[in-house]
Amino acid sequence: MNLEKENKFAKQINETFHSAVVKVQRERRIIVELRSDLIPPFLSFAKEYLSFIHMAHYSCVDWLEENKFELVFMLWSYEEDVMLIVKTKIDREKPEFVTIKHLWPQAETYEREIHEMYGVDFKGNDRLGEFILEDWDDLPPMRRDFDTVKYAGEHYFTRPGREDAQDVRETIARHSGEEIPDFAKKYSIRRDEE
Amino acid sequence: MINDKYANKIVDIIQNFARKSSLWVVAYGTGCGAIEIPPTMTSRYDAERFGIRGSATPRQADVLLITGYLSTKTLKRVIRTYEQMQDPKYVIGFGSCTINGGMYWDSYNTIKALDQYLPVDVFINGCMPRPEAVISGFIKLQELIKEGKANGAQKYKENLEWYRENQRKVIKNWKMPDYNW
Amino acid sequence: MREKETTLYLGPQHPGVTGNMMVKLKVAGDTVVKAETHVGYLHRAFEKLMEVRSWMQCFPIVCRICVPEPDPNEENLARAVEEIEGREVPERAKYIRVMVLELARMASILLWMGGQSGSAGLYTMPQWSVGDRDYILDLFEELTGGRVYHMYIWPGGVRRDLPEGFEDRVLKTLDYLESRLPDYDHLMFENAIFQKRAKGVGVIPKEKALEWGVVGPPLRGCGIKHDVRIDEPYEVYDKLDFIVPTYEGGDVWARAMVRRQEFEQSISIIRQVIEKMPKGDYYNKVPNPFNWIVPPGEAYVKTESVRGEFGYYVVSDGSLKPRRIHVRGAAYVHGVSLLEKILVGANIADVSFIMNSLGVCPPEIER
Amino acid sequence: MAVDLKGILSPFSALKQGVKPPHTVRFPREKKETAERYRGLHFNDLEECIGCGSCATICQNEAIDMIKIEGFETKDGDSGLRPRVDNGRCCWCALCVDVCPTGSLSLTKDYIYVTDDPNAFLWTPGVDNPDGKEKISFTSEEGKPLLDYQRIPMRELEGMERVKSFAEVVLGYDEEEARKEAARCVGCGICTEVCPVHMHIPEYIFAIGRGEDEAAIKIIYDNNPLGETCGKVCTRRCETVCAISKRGEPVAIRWLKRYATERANNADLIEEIVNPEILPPNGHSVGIIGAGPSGLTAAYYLSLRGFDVTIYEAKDKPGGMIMYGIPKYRLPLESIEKQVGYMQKMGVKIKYNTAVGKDITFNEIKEKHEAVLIGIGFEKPYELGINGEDAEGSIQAINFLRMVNSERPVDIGDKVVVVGGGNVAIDAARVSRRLGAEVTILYRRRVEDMPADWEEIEGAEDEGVVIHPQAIPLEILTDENNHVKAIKYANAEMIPDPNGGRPRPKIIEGDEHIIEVTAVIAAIGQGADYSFIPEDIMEKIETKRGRIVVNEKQQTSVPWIFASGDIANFRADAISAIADGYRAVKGIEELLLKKEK
Repeated sequence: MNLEKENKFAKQINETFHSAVVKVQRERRIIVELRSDLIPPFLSFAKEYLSFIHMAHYSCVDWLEENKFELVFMLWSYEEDVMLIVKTKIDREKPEFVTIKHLWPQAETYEREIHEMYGVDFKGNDRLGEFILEDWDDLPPMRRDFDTVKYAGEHYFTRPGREDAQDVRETIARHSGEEIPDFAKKYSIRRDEE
Repeated sequence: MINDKYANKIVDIIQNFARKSSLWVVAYGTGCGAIEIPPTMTSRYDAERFGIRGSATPRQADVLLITGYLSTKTLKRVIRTYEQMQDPKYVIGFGSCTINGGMYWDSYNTIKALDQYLPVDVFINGCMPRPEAVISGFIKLQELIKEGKANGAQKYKENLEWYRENQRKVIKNWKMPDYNW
Repeated sequence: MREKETTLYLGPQHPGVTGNMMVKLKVAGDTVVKAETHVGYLHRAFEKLMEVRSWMQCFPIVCRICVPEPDPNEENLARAVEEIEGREVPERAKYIRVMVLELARMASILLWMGGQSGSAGLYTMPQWSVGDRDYILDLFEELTGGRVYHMYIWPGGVRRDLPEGFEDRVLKTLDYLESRLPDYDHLMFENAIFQKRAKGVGVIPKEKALEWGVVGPPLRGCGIKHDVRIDEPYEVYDKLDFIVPTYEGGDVWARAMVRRQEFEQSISIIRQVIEKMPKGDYYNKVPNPFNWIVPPGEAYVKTESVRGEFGYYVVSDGSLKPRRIHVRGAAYVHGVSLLEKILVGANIADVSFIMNSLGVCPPEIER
Repeated sequence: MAVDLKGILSPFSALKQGVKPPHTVRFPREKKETAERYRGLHFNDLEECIGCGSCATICQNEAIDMIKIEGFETKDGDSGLRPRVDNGRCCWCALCVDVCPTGSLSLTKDYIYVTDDPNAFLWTPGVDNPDGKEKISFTSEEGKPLLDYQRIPMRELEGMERVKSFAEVVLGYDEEEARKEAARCVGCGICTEVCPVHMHIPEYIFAIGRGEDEAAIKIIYDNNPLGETCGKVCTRRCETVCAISKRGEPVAIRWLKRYATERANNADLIEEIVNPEILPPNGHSVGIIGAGPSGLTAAYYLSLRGFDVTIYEAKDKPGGMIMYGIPKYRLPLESIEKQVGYMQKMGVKIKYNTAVGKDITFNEIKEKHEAVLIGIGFEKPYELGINGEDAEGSIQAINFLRMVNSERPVDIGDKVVVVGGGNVAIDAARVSRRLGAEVTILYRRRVEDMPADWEEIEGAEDEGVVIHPQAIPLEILTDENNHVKAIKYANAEMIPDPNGGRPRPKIIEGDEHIIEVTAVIAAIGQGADYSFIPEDIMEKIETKRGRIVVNEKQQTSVPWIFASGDIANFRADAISAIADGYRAVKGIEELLLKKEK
């Protein structure tokens, strides 16, 4: 596998942004992790100087355990056919970021969605607000602490008639007289992981 | 003088025949099931053989085809569409997700049982239902009309309170005109 | 004199809009002054649902994200998972996948032909193209067991081998569809009405196209030759010989002609695939789905769907369930920010025409 | 403006389509056959189905319920439940079909299901469409299975390498192998039904698969304190009903248990991991006769529940049959000592070299304890009943094994014949191989009739043991010193049983042979010796065919006497003995604590 151009980009990035953690994931994929305040200058740098003109994707990942949101930007260089994945972590309690719609107008849409689904506030984007949902009054639904199964069970009617369903494991245990202790119960495939 | 009862019966028969023979479907693809409507309507399955064709506006339509799941946002529009339709009007629930949620059973944004919010005359099973199944659904609806049993609209009027209550449970901001037909 | 501006809601219940969505227009006379896309009518929360399902359970869900062309979804998820896992896919499976993808592209183009010409008032065309599309669906039914939702491409390869004699039936169908192309040309592409409606309408400025994130046929309709199949060849596209058609102009006409040419290219690709397809295994088994743990990692994979770059960003935290699956539909950009820009100045009658030409597919915008 | 004449005229070419026949499918008048693998409504072959519920677990729509249907009961290898599909949920992805371990579930060509009743979409495949078998289209047979039907192979010593020493033959899984093997389990739990102890099999396998070995150990010790022993030598009925075994090799439940329990390699570590709850002493005292698996199990759980337990063991080491009857290449000494060591830490007291009836009387035990559990096992071997049996060099297999296991010298020479076909016979044969002898097994019936595990039989053959089936010994010939010289046997033919039972061997007259041997080892079964029980008590204890009759809590007809192990069940294996011990705990607890109330 020839990683020449990927390594070249990595070198260029490191020379300009010393704090950037650059990893060549594979052919055509470079992952850059960066402090959140360096993201806007980095993105303009990538767009203007490194030919990453196409913003392919803009995503958000909830790392609930770390109490962080991770913003992920995917930029594509049509000249070199390389994708640059730029990642940064922001605080989950008071998630804030700046808009990058001046660099790519379609970023506005992504920011609207991330705002709605995760509750991240994008400074400078004046179209935040209702986008996909309507009259939503719960937690932003894509947050991992929002439980969709519970919400659906509470808010929507489920057709009755299936109450006679039985658990295979329990049926067998009942028949054989096996007593499954509580500490073992959580190791059953049949039960959802906590 | 002709017996009123007889006359009514004859009128009913003629009326039901007319109703069943021209089912115009409001062109509202509410969900993914809409993808099997074009094949049903076009040359391969040619639903026009049964007098089924599309209608651009709800006012001229007889059938509201709920093609699959309804998000709460769409439900609001669908109710509005339905209430604008004039009698006779029928609702067909299309696909598993109108029956008990289908594969979106745990989604926070879709309703699970259509008959709680709108009076459904016929349910078609499938995900998606093939054009043959769609046509079977229409044939079933025609049979019900012929027998005078497709009275969902009547049910809706009679139980409007109950339907409204259910609808309001999921539509949080009820800003809709009342179409009182 | 400045005309009075009126607000016009186009959709969601409107026969012209491409699916269950709405465009809120500010019109002066019959010219659009401002357009705002409103989506969310089809939001099923796929990405949330996938976070509460095991890896194998995600696979039947993804095809529902884009209804007219479900296979890029399946292929993307499969390839992303394979990339994270480092799982090899048998060569035959790759060829089968390409065949499925191209068949889906053809079916989708036929459906688009119906929509595009239907919104121009040519009502015979949908009867033909959608009717002919059914023959491709018949092939899908034979191969996968389902007409619309195939659930066929899954991590590790494909689900079933080709049925006996399937290749011949594909070739027969291709011959038939190829023979129909002149008819489509006469009826649609050569049609004076269509040409008048399409030329110079819904222009995407070439110099802005890349920056605005335009992909797929709309981009190639601007004369810019980019295609995921060439830029980052996946499966076996690097072993196949095909051209990427481009047209100058950036208008509806250019986009239509690009798709028209792609249809022919797809026929040629499938013929090559059938010729070159090796014998052998078609599925490299994933572990028992109840205990299938994908190692921690992330992958962004993309395919060229009929509307352009279709991407999946998949993050695994090394558990039984995905941490995050984020879908990038081509229509996400086309249907919101791009549409809002190019609708300005258009005639109301052209709005649904332009939407069709961009292939705006609401389920992949809101998922 | 130029007129596009071509553009105006060319659409008119569409008119020529008017003369072509339409391609419309005139449904319902004319039906289009669906494809060979169309995914329509479900069908379930109810007889094939074992109710494992894998379909219900894989279904991402929670569309499948397992329900009781008429005519199917919960029994060995069948949960008695059958799937019911909620067609208002199903998406016909057929994951349930591909995952079905038995292949009973499939999809049919039927797909039209139209009704005006939204509550009528519950569909019990096979019940609602009994004729579905003819319409099956999408099956799991056609594709590749989703489950792993291949077992991770167990590494073993080479056959000829093994006979050189008493080193363990089975090497055990390493961590990666164990994870992979554990991942094959579908977690249905059908195996737990046939396990005499009803161990929590799916749970500990899941824990192993997750890499949580300590949790697995804790789960295993919940109802089996001799998990490691079972992990090595269990007869594993669980594997015969494993859902995976219907179309593949069953999950190696035994080897996984072995893997997990071996992780805790000393008694202190077991204590640290299992860390069981120990109830404060309740003042009751229980005596247990025999430190075999049943006695040890009962003693362990009684101790945890606050009883004062003493085991009386005639020999100088614990374990009973697992110590003396099972060769060390299958169950090393250290393993037993580790497990018993842990039990002793938990408060079990064992009095070695204390034979009841000799070193202590039964009545003394009766005085000391409120309840007595007898778990003495079958120690008295059956005799062959042929001439020359008492000659020197004619040994009983269990005596032979006991002597070898306690490292006492045994002289068997270099040519041994073992008579019998059970596990004891195979053990004796394989041990003899390790002592350097050539071994022939004489067995009355066919090889497939041998009660021994097939793995053991194969292992013996690998090691060079010759198995001579359908051979009935007639006489042991001795030399002038009354030492075994040769054995005379006759070949037999199998006579079908007119009553439908298994065929019986019948000697072929005149087909007699003599093999020269240096030793004959008889292994045709054992019985119990109840002579230590005073007659007045023994009279009251009901026995049947040499075994003591007990109720489901192992209580004999004398309320304060409980019996367990070989003397109380017909299965004659360690796991049944452990199960007896576990049940006896409940019986004793009930007897003594209820008395208190």
